[in-house]
Amino acid sequence: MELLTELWYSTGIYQLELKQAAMILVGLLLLYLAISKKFEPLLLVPIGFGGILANIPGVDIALSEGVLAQFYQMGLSTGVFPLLIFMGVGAMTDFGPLLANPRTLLLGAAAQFGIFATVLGALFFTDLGWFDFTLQQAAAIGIIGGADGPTAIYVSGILAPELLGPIAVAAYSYMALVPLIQPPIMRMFTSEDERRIEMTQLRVVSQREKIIFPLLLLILVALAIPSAAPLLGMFCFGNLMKECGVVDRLTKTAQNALINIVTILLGLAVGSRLMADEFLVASTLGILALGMVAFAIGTMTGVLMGKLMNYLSAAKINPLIGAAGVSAVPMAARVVNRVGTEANPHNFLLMHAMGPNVAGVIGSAIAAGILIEMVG
Amino acid sequence: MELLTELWYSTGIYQLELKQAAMILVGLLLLYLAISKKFEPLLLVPIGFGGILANIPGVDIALSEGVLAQFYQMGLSTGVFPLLIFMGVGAMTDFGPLLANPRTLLLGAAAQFGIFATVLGALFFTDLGWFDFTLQQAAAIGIIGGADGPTAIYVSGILAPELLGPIAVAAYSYMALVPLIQPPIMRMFTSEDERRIEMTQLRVVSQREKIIFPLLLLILVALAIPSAAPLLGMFCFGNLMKECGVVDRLTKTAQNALINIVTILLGLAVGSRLMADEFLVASTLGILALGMVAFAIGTMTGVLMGKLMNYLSAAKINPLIGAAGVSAVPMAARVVNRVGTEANPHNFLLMHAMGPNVAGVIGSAIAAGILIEMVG
Amino acid sequence: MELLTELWYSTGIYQLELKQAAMILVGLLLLYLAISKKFEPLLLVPIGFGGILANIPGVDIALSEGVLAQFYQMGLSTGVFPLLIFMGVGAMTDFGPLLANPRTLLLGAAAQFGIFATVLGALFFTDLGWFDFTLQQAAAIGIIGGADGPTAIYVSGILAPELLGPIAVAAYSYMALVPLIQPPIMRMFTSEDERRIEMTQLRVVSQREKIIFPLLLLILVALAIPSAAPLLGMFCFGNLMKECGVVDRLTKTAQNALINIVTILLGLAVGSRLMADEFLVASTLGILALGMVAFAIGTMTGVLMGKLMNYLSAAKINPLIGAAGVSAVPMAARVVNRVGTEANPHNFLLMHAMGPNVAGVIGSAIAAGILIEMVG
Amino acid sequence: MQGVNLALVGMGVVFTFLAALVFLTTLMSRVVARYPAPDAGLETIGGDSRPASGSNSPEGVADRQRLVAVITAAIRQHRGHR
Amino acid sequence: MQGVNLALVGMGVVFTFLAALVFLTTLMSRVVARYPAPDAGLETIGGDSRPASGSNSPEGVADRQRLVAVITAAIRQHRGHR
Amino acid sequence: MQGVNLALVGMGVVFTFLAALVFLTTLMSRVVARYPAPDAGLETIGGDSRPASGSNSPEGVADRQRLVAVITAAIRQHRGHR
Ligand code: NA
Ligand code: NA
Ligand code: NA
Repeated sequence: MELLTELWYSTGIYQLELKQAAMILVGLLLLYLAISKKFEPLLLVPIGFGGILANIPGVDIALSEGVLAQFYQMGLSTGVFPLLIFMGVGAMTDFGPLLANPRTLLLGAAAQFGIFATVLGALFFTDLGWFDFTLQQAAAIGIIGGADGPTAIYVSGILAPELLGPIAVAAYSYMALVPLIQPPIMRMFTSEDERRIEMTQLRVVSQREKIIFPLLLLILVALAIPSAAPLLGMFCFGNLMKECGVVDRLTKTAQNALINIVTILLGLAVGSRLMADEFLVASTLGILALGMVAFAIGTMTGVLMGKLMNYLSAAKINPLIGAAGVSAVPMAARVVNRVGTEANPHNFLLMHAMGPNVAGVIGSAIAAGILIEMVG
Repeated sequence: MELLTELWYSTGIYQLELKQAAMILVGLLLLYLAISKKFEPLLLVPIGFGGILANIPGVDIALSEGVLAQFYQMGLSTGVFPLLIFMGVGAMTDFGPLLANPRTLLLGAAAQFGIFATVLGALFFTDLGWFDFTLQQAAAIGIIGGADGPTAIYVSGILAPELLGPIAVAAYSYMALVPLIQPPIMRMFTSEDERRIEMTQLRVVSQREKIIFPLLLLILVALAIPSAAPLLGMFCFGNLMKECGVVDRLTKTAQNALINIVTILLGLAVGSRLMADEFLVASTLGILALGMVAFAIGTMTGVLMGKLMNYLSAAKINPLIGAAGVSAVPMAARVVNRVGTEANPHNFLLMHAMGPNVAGVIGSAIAAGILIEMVG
Repeated sequence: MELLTELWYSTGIYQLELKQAAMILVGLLLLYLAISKKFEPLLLVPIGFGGILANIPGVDIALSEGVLAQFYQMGLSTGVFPLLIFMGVGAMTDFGPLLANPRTLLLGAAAQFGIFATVLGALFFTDLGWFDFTLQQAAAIGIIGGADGPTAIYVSGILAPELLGPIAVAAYSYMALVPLIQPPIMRMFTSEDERRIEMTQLRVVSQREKIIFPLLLLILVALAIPSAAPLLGMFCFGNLMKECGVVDRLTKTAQNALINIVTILLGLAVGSRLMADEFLVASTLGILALGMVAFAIGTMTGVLMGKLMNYLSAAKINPLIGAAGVSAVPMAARVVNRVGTEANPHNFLLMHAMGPNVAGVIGSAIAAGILIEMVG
Repeated sequence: MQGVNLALVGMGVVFTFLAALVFLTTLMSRVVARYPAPDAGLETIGGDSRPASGSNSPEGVADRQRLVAVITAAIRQHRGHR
Repeated sequence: MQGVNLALVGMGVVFTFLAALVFLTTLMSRVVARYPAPDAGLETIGGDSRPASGSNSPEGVADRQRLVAVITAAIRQHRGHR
Repeated sequence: MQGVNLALVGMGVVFTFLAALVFLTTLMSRVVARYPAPDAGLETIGGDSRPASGSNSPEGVADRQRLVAVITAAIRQHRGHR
C-alpha cells in the first residue's frame, strides 16, 4: 500500500505544476507551427520537442546530469554548436551575387539598424519600469533583429544565457514569419513605380574571386573587429572549403552530416532552456514584442537605404532588395522576389536580393562582435 | 643489455596474465560469432574488438586516459550514447502496424514478464547463496529480458555500471540467438491449429496518426512514469522527425551518420568493460544464465497472452505474434513469420508481428523506468 | 570620444604584433599551397585557416575558452582525433597487395630508419648547441620521417605537445612534396637496369586472409609492443570493419562522415598550435630541416633494402618499390609507379608498391610505439 | 519480498500503461478519422510508407521515378532492337 | 545614454566596415580581372556555379553530364519511337 | 649515447616485428589455403575487391551493374542513330 502511494507520488501527474503543463502546451504549439505551418522546422521541431522534455516533472532531463543539460553544457555554454552551424552555413553560401554587385553590402549594413533600435527600445522599457533588462540582456535581445539564428544563440549564450530560450524561439519564429511581417512594410515605404524597377543581369564572377573573398573578409574582420572573428571566421572557413574545390569531401560533410548532427543537438539544447521557471516570466513577452519590432525596423531601414542608393546611383536599384538585408536567408530574398513579381511580372529579383541577403549575415555578425566587445 | 631486459619487461608477452589471454580469446569468439554467424554484427564487432583492446597488458586503453576509457566516460557513464541510439532507432521505426491494431500493445506488455521474473530469479540465487547480487544488480540483469540493447545498456549504466560488460554481451548475444531460443518455446505453448490462424489484413493508417502517436506516447510517459521519459522521449523524438516529413535531412542523418558514429563509439566503450578483472567473475555466468531465462520467459508469456487475446477477442489472433513482444526488432518478428509459415504456407504474419515487436520496445522502456524509479 | 579611443584600442590593427602578422601570412601561404598546389589540401586547408584564426589579436580563439582551444582539448590533448582518423584510414586500406607478397613488409621496416636517424640528428644538433631538443622532442621530430600524419600528431601530442604545430605542418608538407623529394634519391641509388625490372603479377588473395590479417597484426602488437596498440588497434579495427563485410553501414560512416568531421576538427585544432609565440622560434627551422632529412633517409634505406632483397631473392624485385616504404599513402606508391614507367613503359609497379606502402604505415606505428615506450 | 513487490508493481504498471495507451491510441485514431486532413492525398498504408533511407524529398522521388521511367524505356528499346 | 552611444557607435562601425568591404571587394575583383587565371575555363556565372550538395569532383561532374546526355538522348529516342 | 641505443634498439625491434609478421602472415595464408572456405565464391583478386566508398551491398552492386549495362546500351544506340 505504502509502495503504491510512493508510486503515485512518483508519477508526473502528481508532480506536474500548472506552469509546466503550460510549457508543454507551448512545446506542442511550436511543433504544430513547425510541422503544419512549416515554421523553420529544422530548428523548431527539436526546440519544441526539447521544450516538452525540459518540462517533464520528476526527472532531470534539462537539469543537472540530464541528457539535454549535457548537450547544453557541451555546445551552448561553450559556443561550439552555433559556430559549427555557422561553418556549415558558410559551406552552403554562395557569395556570387554579392561579388557581382558589392554595393549591396551597404543594404546589409542598413538593415542592422533594427538591432540597435531594439537595444534602445529594451533600455527604454527598462527606464519606463516595464521590464528590468540589463545592458547585456538588451544587447542579446537586439540581436534577434539580426534575423540569424546561430548569431542570436551565440550572442545570447555569451551576454545573457538566462534569456537564451526566449531569444532563440523569437529569432526562429520571426524568421519563419518573414513572409507575413515584411511585405506590408515593404509596400508602405516604396511606391509602385519603385517596386516595378527591373535590374540588369549580374555579371559573371570568377572562381578566384569566390576563393579570395572569404579570406579578404576574414583579414578585414581580424584587423577591425576581432570579437566578431569566431563567428565570421568559422563562416569564412566553411565558405572557403566550398569554393576552393580541393576539399569536396569535407565540404559535403560540413553541409550534411555535421550540420545536421549539430542542428539536432543544438535544437534539443535550446529546448532545454524552455523550462517553465525560466520561460514563463514577464520578460519573455517583452522579448517577443521587441523581437518583432527589430524585424520591422530592420526591414524598413533596409528598404529606405535601397531608395537612397537608387536615388544616388546611375544603375537602377529596386529598393525592395533592401528588405533582404535583414538576412533570414533565403526566405527574405524569396519574399523580395514575390513582392517584386506582384508589381511587375517581368521582375526577377531573387538573385539581386541574394547579395543583400548574405550581406545581412555579415552585417549582423559584425554587429554581434561590437555588442560583445562593448557590453560583454 | 639492461635496455634489452627492460624492453623484454615492456612486452605484452611478458606482462600477459592468463585471464587476459582468456579474455582476448573471448573477444575473438565474439568476433567469430559476429562475422561468421552474423550475431548482431553491428554491435558485436565493435564490442568484441574493444574487448581485445581492453585486455592488452602494459598499456592503458580501457583505463585512466586510454581512448576506450574516454569513450566510456563520454557516452556510457553519462547515458548519452544509448539515448542517441534510441533516437536513431525511433527514426527507423514504423508504428503503422501497431496503429492499425493497437491491442497488440498488450502483447508487448506481457512479454516484459521475463524482465521481472529474472529480477526475482537473481534475488533467489542470492538468497540461495550462489551469487551475491544487490537489488540494483538484479534489476539491471532483468532488463536483459527486454531484448533491447540500448535500454539494457542505459539501465545498467545507471543501476550497475560494474556489470555493464556482461549485461551488454548477454543482451546482444541472446538477441542474435532469438531464432534458436524462441521457436521451441513458441511450439511448446501453441497447438498446430493456433499456429495456422490467418489474420485479416491491417487497415490503412494515416500520416496524421503516425505524427500524433509519438506525441501521445510522450505525454502519457511524462504524466505516468517520468523516469522512462529520457529513453522514450528520445525514441519518440526520432520517430516524430521521421513521420513529420518536414525535417528529412535531420531524419536521414539520425538514421545514418549519427547512429553509425555512436554505434562505433558505444560498441568500443562497451568492449572496454570486458576487462578480465571485471568480466571473469562468477557473476558473469549467473548473468548469462539468467539472461537466457529472461528471454525464454518473455517469449512464453507473450505467447500465452496471445492465446488469451485470441480466446477473448472476436477477430482471430495468431498467438505466435505474442513472441514478438519481447522486442529484438526485427528478428523476433521474422521468427514469428517463419514459424507461422511452417504451420500454414499461406500465413504471412510479418506485419502483424511488427505491432507487438515495437510494442515490446515501449514495454521494456517502461519497465526500465519503473526499475530505475523503484531501486535507483 | 573616450568611447572611440577605447574602440580603437579594441581593433585588431591596433593590437596586432609583427609576429602575428607574419603567422597570418604563414597561414595564407599554407592555404595557397593547399589550394593552388594541391598540397594535402584535406589537412592543410583546415590547418592553414586555423593558423590564421589562432593569430588574430584581441580575441581568444586558440587560447583559454576559444573554440579552437576547445577542439584541441577535446581531441588532441586526449589523442582521440588522430586515433579516429587512423580508424578511418584503416577502413580505407586494402592489405591485398601486401598479403599477396608479405616479404614487402620488410621494405616498410627499412624505410623507418629515417625516423631513428632523425632522432639521432636532432640530438646531435643539440650536442652541437645549435638547438636545444630534449630526448622526447627529438623522438617526436623523428616521427615526421614516418610520413604518416595521424601517427606524427599522436606521438607529438604525447611526447612534445609544444612542438605539435611545426611537426604537423612539416609532416603534411613533406608528404605533399613526396613527388619532388623522392625521385632524385630513388634514381641516385638504383641503376637503370634495376628500375626496369618488371615484377610478376600478384596472386589472388582470399577474403578470409583479409579478415584474419588485421586480427593477426593486433595480437602480435599486443604481445610484442603494447604501446603501439592504441594506434595499430584502431587501424586494425577500421580495416576489420571494412573486410568482414557484415558492418558495411559502419564502414561507410567511418570512411566518410566520421573521418571527415574529425579531419575538420583536427585540422583546426592543429592550426591552433600555430600561435606566433609557439611557432616563430628557432626550433621550427630545425624541425623543418630535420623532417626533410628524415624523408630523404627513409627513401634511401627503403630503396637499399629493395636492392638487397632483389639480390637475395629468387623472384625479381624492383628496388624502386622500397621507396614506398616510407608510407605517405598513396602518393609514394604513385611516385614509384611513375619513376618505374619512365625507365620501362611496360612497368606497372603501382600494385607492387602498395604493399610496402601500407607496410610503412605499420612500420611507423611500431616505431612510434617504441619511442613512446622508451622515452615517454 | 522486496523482489516480489517489485515484480508485482512492475508488471502492474507496465500493463496499466500499455492498456491506457491502447485506449488513447484507439481514441486518437477515431478522432483523426472523424476530422480528415485538408490534403487527404497523404494517406499511407499500414506498412512503411517511406523507405528508411534515401532521399524522401518530393523532388528526389519524382527524379527517381523519372529516371526509372527513362531507363525502363531504354531497356525496352534495347531489347526491341536486338 | 549608454544605449544611445552603443547604437551610434554600433551603426557607425557596421557601416564603416561594410563600406570598407565594398571598396576592398571591388578592388580585389579588378585585380583578379587584370591577372587572369592560367586556366580560364573555370569562370562561373553570378549564380551558384556548383550545386550545394552532391559530388563536385571533376569526374563526378563529368559523369553526371554524360549521364544526363545519355538520358536526354534516350528520352528523345523514346519519344521519337512512339 | 642514449640516442644511439634508441636507434639501434628501435630499428632492431621494427625489423624483428615485421619479420615476425612476414612469417606469421605467410603461415596464415597457407593455413587458409589448406582449409578452403565453405563458400569459395568470395575469393577476390590482389587489388581491392570492393570500392572504398559507395554501397557494397549485393543489391547495390547488381543495381549499379544493371544501370551501367542499360546506359552502355543507350549510348551504343544513340551513336548508332546519329
Ligand atoms: Na542579419
Ligand atoms: Na522489449
Ligand atoms: Na611510415
